[in-house]
Amino acid sequence: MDFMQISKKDFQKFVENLIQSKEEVVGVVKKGKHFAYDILEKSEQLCLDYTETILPPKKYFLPVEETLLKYKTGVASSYEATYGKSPKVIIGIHPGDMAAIALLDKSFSEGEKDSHYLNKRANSTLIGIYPTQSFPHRFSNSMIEKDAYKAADCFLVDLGNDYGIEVVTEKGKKIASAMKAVAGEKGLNEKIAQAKAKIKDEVSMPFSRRELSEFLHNKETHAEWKKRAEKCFSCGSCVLVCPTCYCFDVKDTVALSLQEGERKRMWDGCMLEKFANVAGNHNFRKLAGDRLKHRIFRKGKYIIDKFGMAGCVGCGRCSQACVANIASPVDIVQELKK
Amino acid sequence: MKPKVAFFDFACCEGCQLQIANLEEEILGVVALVDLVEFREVLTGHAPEYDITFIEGSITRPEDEERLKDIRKRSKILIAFGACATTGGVNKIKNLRNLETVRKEVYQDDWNKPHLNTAPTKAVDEVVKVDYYLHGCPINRNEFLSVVKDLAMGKVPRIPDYPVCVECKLRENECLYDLGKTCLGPIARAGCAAICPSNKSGCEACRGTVPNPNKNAMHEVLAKRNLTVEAIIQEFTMFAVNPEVSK
Amino acid sequence: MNNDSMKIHVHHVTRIEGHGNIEVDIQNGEIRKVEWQVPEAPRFFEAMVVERDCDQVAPITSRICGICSIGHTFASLKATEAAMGIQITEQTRKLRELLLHGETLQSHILHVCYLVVPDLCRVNSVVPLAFTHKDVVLLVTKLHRLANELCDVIGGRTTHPIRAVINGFTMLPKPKELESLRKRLVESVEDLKTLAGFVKTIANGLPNFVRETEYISLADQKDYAFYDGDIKSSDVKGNIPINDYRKVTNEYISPQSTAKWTKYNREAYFAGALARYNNNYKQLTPFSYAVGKDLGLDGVSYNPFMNNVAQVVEVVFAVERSIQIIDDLLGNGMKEEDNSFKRRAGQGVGAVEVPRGILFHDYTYDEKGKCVKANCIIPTNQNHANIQLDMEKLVPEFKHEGKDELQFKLEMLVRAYDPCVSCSTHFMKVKFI
Amino acid sequence: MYPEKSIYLPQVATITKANMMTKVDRYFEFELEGGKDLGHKPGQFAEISIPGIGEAPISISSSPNLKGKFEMVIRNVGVVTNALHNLSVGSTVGVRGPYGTHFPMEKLKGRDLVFVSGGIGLVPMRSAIHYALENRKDYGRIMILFGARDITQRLFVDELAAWSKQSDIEFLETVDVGNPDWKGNVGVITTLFSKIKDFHAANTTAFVVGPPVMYKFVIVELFKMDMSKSNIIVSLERHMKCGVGKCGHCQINRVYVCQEGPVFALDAISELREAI
Ligand SMILES: Cc1cc2nc3c(=O)[nH]c(=O)nc-3n(C[C@H](O)[C@H](O)[C@H](O)COP(=O)(O)OP(=O)(O)OC[C@H]3O[C@@H](n4cnc5c(N)ncnc54)[C@H](O)[C@@H]3O)c2cc1C
Ligand code: SF4
Ligand code: SF4
Ligand code: SF4
Repeated sequence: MDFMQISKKDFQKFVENLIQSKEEVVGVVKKGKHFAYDILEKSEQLCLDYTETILPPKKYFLPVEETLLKYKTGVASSYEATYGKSPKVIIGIHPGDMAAIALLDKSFSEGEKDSHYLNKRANSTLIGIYPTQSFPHRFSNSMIEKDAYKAADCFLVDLGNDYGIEVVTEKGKKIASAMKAVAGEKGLNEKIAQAKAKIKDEVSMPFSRRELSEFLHNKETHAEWKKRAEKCFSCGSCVLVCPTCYCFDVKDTVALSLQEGERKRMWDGCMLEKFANVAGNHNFRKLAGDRLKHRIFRKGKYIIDKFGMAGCVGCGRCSQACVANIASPVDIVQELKK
Repeated sequence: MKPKVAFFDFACCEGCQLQIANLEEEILGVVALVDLVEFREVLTGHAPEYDITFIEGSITRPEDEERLKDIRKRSKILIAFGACATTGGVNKIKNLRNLETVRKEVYQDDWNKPHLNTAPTKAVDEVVKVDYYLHGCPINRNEFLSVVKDLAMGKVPRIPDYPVCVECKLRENECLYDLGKTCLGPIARAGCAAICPSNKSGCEACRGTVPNPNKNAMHEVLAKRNLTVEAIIQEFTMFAVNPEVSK
Repeated sequence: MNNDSMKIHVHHVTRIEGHGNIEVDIQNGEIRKVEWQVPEAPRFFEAMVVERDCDQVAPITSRICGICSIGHTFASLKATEAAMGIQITEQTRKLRELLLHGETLQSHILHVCYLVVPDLCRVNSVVPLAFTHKDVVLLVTKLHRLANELCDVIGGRTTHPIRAVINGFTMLPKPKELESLRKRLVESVEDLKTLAGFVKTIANGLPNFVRETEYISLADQKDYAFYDGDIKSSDVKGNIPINDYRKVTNEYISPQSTAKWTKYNREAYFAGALARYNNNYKQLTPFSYAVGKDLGLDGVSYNPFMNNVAQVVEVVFAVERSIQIIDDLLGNGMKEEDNSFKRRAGQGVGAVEVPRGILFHDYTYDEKGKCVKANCIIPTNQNHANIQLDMEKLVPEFKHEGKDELQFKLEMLVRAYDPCVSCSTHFMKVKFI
Repeated sequence: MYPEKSIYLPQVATITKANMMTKVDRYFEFELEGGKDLGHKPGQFAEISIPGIGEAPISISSSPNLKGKFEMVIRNVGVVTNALHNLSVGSTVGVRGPYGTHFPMEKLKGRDLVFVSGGIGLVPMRSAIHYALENRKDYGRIMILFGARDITQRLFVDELAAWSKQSDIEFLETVDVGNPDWKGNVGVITTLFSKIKDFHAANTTAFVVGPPVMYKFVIVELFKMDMSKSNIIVSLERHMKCGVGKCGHCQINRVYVCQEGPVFALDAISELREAI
């Protein structure tokens, strides 16, 4: 990993140039009292000291709704695959979200390769940033280990007037040189390390992820699931905002002419009541408690066991999004520990 | 053969039929798919039988029940169209109060005249069998189009059974609870693209609730926001969706 | 066919909003019965808002009518604000006026083009016109779409606005949205000229029928009144404050029908586009006035069918005014405003001009902001008596044309008023024969 | 690097035969374009789709040895299945797959096999039964237990009749609800087990496929007969969208049914609480 640096002013200039070059550039912008990833129209919009965005950046690789195939109705030979576009550069991804993208990369390339996702991923350069604002629900430090570096092309670290840059990949190198970032002065990597070390989460998972997976073993019958589920709306907010969730539904739509149409996939969520419903109205995960448990096991055990990666990256979005205030993985684990 | 389609209205504001006119050019696509045979608000004409009938409005008088039953007999598929039809809509607010008081308040001395009689408001499925529901006050035009397309293709239309929060999240809205407001999104049926929260206004559940609304949890959440029990009941009964929700 | 004896029974007049029946009975030249009836189910809105928190009152009363939902919302908000002594900002007032013009556009275009033009072309609906007059239909849908989008952008929805609340808006349009609206409104002026040209080719189908009556609308010193103003009657000098609306509406029980009708200085009065035009036409823009003149409306008219032409005039006016308001809003820059307010006890009246005429809401609240009493007087209700009197004059004048033609003219007359029957029936007395 | 061919892109198959087997179940024979083989193994499934309607996972019911075509039986329960029922011979559909795990027929050479299927569970089972019968000498006893709700629900009635007559098959059948025309067993499928004589648990592999409620009871019965978990193979159905381990719908605890299933050895899933 190379270390470079750039003044904040020059970085903004770089962003402005990028926008002017007519490439689609995405960054974090203010949305009311909150934040969201959006296409940048001016470099001033970019907001790098944000708390957390409402939705994670995965929406650019696994869009909320995405056309997979186009066809003429009734004509099976007319299926034709479509691959959407993704932004050229995404700026400002927190390490947790970066680790989540690494997990999605893994899942969509493992076994049958999902080129709809992978094609978009290959097209984008990801510029991460270490957070400077505290977010009361975040616990990334205790979850992600080094996973973020499996997806990031480079990371920015706020050093006051400058950004330190950790250059991770070839793409990262290219974009750093496009920024005219300079090779770090001596001691830059220590400075970066110090700045990173200063970032503390306000909450933390009481386990390492390996320990978490082991801890959850045999917790299926804990009374907590049922108790907590009494407050659950099965509204799906916790999974819809989650950067590591990638469940989807598939639907055929047709034009008003009924002559042509599209097969689309759209985000779905395992917390929704009918998620595991099959014909005959048999529901394999009928109780809210079972769904809540499935979510936490998936985040805290199944994915860790399967990929050796964090199934939850501690971004804290679910805790923020849950109107019932019951979704926080940390709270749940604390409760299970009692 | 194009399916014969009819629209009928009962007690309502006719805002849902208006959404058909609001389809603009697309209405031409619709009339290419179906044969509009009866639609009093936009065309002059009648037919004896229908393949698909849309019923707008709620049922508030005995004679309307008879009219509806007759329409049902002549319809292959009957669709409750809009909140008044699917749940009773705002018209059901009337049921929450004493009917005699209500009648006196509006008609004063004449309240007891026979033709001003009113029965408790009913949703369409409280009178006849309903095949499909197009919820909303008013209905969502895109949902209407997709139901028409589905039926024209012989597909069973799928009406959302998940809460408004889903669509609200997909639109990346700021949650109203994070802005200090309240919202029925967690228990309300989706399909509207979360239009109210997207306009920074709490969902009023005009599409009724999801099949298993967690009403106790909703109560608890609203009470935590310092809403009195009375205010909570008012929230729940704006569209009188499910009077027992407030119990 | 014997023109001396005929029975007309139109069950549920089509292409109007709501249900209305026409009954005519002529025996050997003697007109025994001419009746305009409304069999719509009563809906009890005034009782529904009682006991409700003020926040819920406008969303509920908006559901009185899908076509005038924006107007009902504003009459309701104005009444509530008057009751609680809330002063809205200039920005809110402008946005509301703009949204109200959106509704006028929506409703008038729909009414004239989708519901009346088929009459003039003698077809049963707009659908056949899509084949015979495709260009015109596409033009109309384009204008109608623009009107709807205006309502979407300002109110959050075409019908039953979401953003308009007590003391302001939950959300403001983005400057970009306003700019794009403005651009399209400007472009639509050409379309309006084309449309007016088309209407001119068929306007001779409007019957030549005159009956002078009293014309009642809002009037405002500054402007051709829609959102603000006092009450004006063509029979009275000077304006009447809206708080005195009951003096004007004078609800009474008609002996021949049990509907609650209204009258002021005569047996009946006219509310709606023609009333506004007759009372305020001097405040029109030159272009909107000229469009009316070209279609045969040049100053005060006593032909109720001319209501449709007045609507065309108002479409043009609404487009012009909307452009101006958007310029003002963009020029001043839009600001997020605090729309919180204090609940208090009080009584207040709100009046606005909706497409079909003057509309009044009157509420009383307790100190917690709970509604204890409500009264709404809807334009269509105010017009029923006038429709009845028009019919009584029209039947003898046109009965020689035969049953079919007479029936057609009567239906057309009803449609000319663009009645919004479902609105009016929450306190309509209904008679079944 | 990308796009590689989309994993959601189907091939084209033509319906070459179709007939109703019960009121709700329709038999289909399909041929892929160019007479290709689907290349499946017994127990696998494929995603069948109609453009404009949608896609559904359906088990392949024929043996891999049936060359140039494959068979399915589809129950009309919803949008896609209903549309499939309305297609006529000669129509085309989309096919993706084969997907999923299969019955390990190779590994079971020399063993006794007992096939226990309820209702439409016979459909995936049939491909394994056919395969075993085609390679009859490779296996010991072949026992087929089939239960239907009533006589109108029986599938492949000709084959059932043939099996019942075949001397190298022990065929047992029952219906839950009897009928005067029915001379056979009446009762749930577990009542058939007592009729098996000289059962050698250690040398037998059991296959179980049926409606969700059936598994628990059948497995208890097999345990009573001393069968070990490792010798019981089940095929499970779940809500499934993509068929390729992405969409999450078919997950049973940590397991994706479309990847590690639908065919599982019972011991491999016994710690999965949601499995059965
Ligand atoms: C591995 C596997 C093998 C199968 N083999 C067969 C077979 O051989 N024959 C057969 O008739 N059926 C089989 N099924 C079941 C079949 O896939 C479903 O009945 C079908 O997908 C329903 O689709 P639909 O569009 O007709 O119904 P829908 O209208 O989509 O839905 C009807 C009901 O089925 C549920 N459902 C929707 N999609 C699925 C889905 N993809 N999987 C399961 N349930 C769903 C819905 O929640 C709803 O409750 C199999 C399923 C799996 C997973
Ligand atoms: S489970 Fe919650 S904290 Fe963990 S990654 Fe998902 S949204 Fe973030
Ligand atoms: S845990 Fe919270 S956010 Fe998740 S489904 Fe339940 S109520 Fe909704
Ligand atoms: S605003 Fe309402 S609908 Fe949206 S997420 Fe919050 S509670 Fe759910």
